[in-house]
Amino acid sequence: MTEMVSLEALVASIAPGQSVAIPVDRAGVSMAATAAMIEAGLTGLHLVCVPISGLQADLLIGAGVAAVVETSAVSLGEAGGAPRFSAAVRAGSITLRDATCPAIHAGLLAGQKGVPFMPIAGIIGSDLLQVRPDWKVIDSPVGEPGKVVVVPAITPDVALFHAPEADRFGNVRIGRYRELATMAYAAKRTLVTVERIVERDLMATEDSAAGVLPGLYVDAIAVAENGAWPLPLWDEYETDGAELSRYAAMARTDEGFRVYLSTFLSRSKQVA
Amino acid sequence: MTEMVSLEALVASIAPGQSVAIPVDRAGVSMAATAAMIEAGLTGLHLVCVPISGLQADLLIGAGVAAVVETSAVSLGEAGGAPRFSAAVRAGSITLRDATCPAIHAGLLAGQKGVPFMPIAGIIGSDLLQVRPDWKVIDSPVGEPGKVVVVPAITPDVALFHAPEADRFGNVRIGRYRELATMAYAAKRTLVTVERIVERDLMATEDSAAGVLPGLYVDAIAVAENGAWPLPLWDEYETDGAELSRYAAMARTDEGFRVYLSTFLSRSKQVA
Amino acid sequence: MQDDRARKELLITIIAGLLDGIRHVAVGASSPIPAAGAMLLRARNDQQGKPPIKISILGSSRHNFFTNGGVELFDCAAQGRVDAFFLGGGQIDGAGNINLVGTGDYPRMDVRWPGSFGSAYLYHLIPRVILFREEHSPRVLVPKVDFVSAAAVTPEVKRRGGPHALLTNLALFDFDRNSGGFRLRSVHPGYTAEDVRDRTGFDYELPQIVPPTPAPDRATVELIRGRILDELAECYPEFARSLAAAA
Amino acid sequence: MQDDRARKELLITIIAGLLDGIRHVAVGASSPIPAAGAMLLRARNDQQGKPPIKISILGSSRHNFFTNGGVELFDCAAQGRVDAFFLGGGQIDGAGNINLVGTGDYPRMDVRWPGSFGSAYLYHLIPRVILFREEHSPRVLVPKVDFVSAAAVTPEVKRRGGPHALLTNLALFDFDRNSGGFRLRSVHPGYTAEDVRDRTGFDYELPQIVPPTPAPDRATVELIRGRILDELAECYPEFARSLAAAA
Repeated sequence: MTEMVSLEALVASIAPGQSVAIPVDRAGVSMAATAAMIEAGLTGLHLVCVPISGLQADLLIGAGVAAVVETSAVSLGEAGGAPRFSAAVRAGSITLRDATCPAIHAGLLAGQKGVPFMPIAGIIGSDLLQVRPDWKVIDSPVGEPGKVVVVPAITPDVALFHAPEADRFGNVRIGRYRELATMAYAAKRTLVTVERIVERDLMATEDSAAGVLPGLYVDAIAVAENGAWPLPLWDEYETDGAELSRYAAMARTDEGFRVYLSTFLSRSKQVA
Repeated sequence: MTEMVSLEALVASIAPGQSVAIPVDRAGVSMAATAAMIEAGLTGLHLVCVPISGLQADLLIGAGVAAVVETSAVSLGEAGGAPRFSAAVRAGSITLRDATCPAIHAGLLAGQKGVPFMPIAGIIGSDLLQVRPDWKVIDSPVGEPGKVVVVPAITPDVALFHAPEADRFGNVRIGRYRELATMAYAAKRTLVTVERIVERDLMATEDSAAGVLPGLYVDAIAVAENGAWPLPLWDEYETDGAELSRYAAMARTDEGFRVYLSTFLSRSKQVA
Repeated sequence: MQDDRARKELLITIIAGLLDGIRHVAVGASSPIPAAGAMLLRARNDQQGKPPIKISILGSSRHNFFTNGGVELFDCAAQGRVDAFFLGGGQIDGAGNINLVGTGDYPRMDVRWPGSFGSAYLYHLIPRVILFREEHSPRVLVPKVDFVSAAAVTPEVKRRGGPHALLTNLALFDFDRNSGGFRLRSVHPGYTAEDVRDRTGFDYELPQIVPPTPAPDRATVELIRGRILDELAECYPEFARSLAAAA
Repeated sequence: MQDDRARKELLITIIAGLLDGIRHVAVGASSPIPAAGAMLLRARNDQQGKPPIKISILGSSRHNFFTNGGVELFDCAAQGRVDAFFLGGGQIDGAGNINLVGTGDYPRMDVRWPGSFGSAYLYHLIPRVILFREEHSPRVLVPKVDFVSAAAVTPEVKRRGGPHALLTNLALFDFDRNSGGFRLRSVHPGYTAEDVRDRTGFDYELPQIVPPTPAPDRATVELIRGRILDELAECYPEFARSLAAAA
């Protein structure tokens, strides 16, 4: 059963050291929960970026919340590279699990299917196979002889994202962003922030149900208006490009990052 | 690019001996195309039932269109067993590829992902492994040691189904019946019959797009009103239970089946 | 002998008991008695303030918590999100194996049934699989099935799922995964342990005293004839009518 | 030296030529020049009555033919439904390998870039991958990449995908999958073959005569400044403004 909770309670249910799956910038990033996690002083998190991340990962790395980062990239997109990520890599202060986008999707799919691994096309020849000893190259057990890469299942402790709306039954509108469903299927627990709770049943018709993650997979929901800001939320608001550029500039130094963070946290508090 | 064609042209593009993926009764069965395939005198088809079938497979078997049947079950549901299927099994006139529902989904998923095989939970201990030598039991290459079943990719020549509507761009509304998308992803060609063509763009909004199979995967569409009859079509019409019972009774004998078939084909012609 | 309504109400009541403690049960679109049992448990939990249970009725649009197509039940079971399920079988043997394929030699069998459906998979993954087959006869309950659609016990592989109980018109058996066999728990009113022995083709463990299956109490009967009948009418109108008409 | 608009229009024109014959091309959300090249080919095909081409702009809701989440591009490529794609690289080596991870020793690299994205996968699966990197310098075009994000040639495994050409601000190279290396096809106006040699860190095959890259003809320029600019404005407003402003 889905619980309706406060943002603080939502975040308080994440324990230090847990693995947390987070979506790509345009697919509904819970920046509200990101601020709350930093406020709560969480540490040691293992981020699973599905399949890449930007501001969210960079903030969590810079604030010392993330200890392990499993990702296909961390980038601020048009605002440039991710400064705290790059700095942490150089400093060796995070453990890297470099990946390639479809391998993260494949690992989550294995989690969704309850199988230990998933085969995946391509990848052979990439140095990712050197730095990811948990990925194996096997001889295909069926069909024409040939090498195939297999990646282990990813079963995050928590899937965390932001969506436009949920209903009272815990059903969450995800539209075409089906990776959010994959994250939830694979994760042990799913935490969602939303712009609003609606009174109608999102599963009521075949058409509205098609873009819904059923409440069956959703453990807790907190309302957080503008909760993806400064990242975008489909059908709701665009990226705040000026804010992202401000971040990109300030986060070049650790000091600048601290100043940005303090403003970001106090602004998040005012909104919440 | 999706072509808009007549029902006859749609069916004429299926060649004898091809493999054709068809959905479960409630998920949009093209009975209109089934009648047209029988009329056209197609033979030697390899049916891939996703993951089971009923009236459609029984008709295609009885009419000599299907030579190979890959399925987890053939049943008329509340109307009872599938008489032509059972008779063909006893007579040895079809080649059986018995399966279990999630293995057919897994095989199609491998097709969707372009990998030669897909691991799947369970199955071990089942005699299906004896009768499906193409399914293998392997030692998991990752994680804890353990046996895992792997099934080969299914890449049908054709995916064939019926849906409520399509737009002029070839986008087809499939609602929550996402197995229809999986079939189309895995198949080389996808043929769809619909109740109607709509003027609006089904991909226009995030919400309407969520329940849509993009035209990118759809090769040809034919309009066939009431095209799933006597099977149901979601949001459109229910099963014609009386017709199914009539079929179940008549198809007990080959002679009764012939009489039913002749009525069914002439009725289908009138509708089309 | 009991009348048909009493028989159905008894089976519904037993199923509610077998499901006690679960959070999510899936039932087939043509399984009204299992669905009614699940609805009875849900109604009881409501009355007693216990945690609610989810009932997924496969193939129903209204009682469908799924949005990812036909594969979602299977994925959901693999994720450990389905606690109970029902399987039948043209044959069920003493080791708990079930056969949904047919009798005789494969592939040109003497009698061919529809096929294995999802059994080969779900039997491994759902902790509480209830074998439910109304007919209790030696042709159904056989020493060894002709075709193993789904195996009950497979020591060669880790699994969380398997048979929990076997329920027929005559009796209720528990399944012991360690011994790999059934043990008679109770015999339904109107039958004796000897009836069960005579009509069961496989060996099973027999307690010294075989109790009768308790009949539903007055409150349960009222719940079935009230709320449950209303709920059933939505999904299983034919069955609801037959149950009401039997009165 | 050419002005910036001429440079962009040249690159757009070359890309349209490299894409000729494809049915479906995918471009990144922050790749306006590749997108413009694809749009130019689409416009030309329209004018000449040739088959239409589909352009998927990743991350755009409007120019998105997908409905199955972020994985669909990758699945679609595996199905052989994506004919062309663009990859860049902090480093590109003479064997066509690309590095999107960083320089120095992994993991604590001297310079860390975002990461490999989907390159390790897509390079194997998309027949016509165009390596597009505007900067043409020895630090980008290296003898051997420090980290192979994606390998160009892997004889140990069957693949349909790989590099087709390398396009920079200076020149256009073809990639030969048999020899596993680049061959200089043409040098852009304003540069010489010697400029290319000086600024390329890897060896490549050199034809006896190196032709200049043909500048876009009048009709092409008009198409870019008209229809293509309008189409770009929808998805890449910043880039469209910069291209228009350059006039």
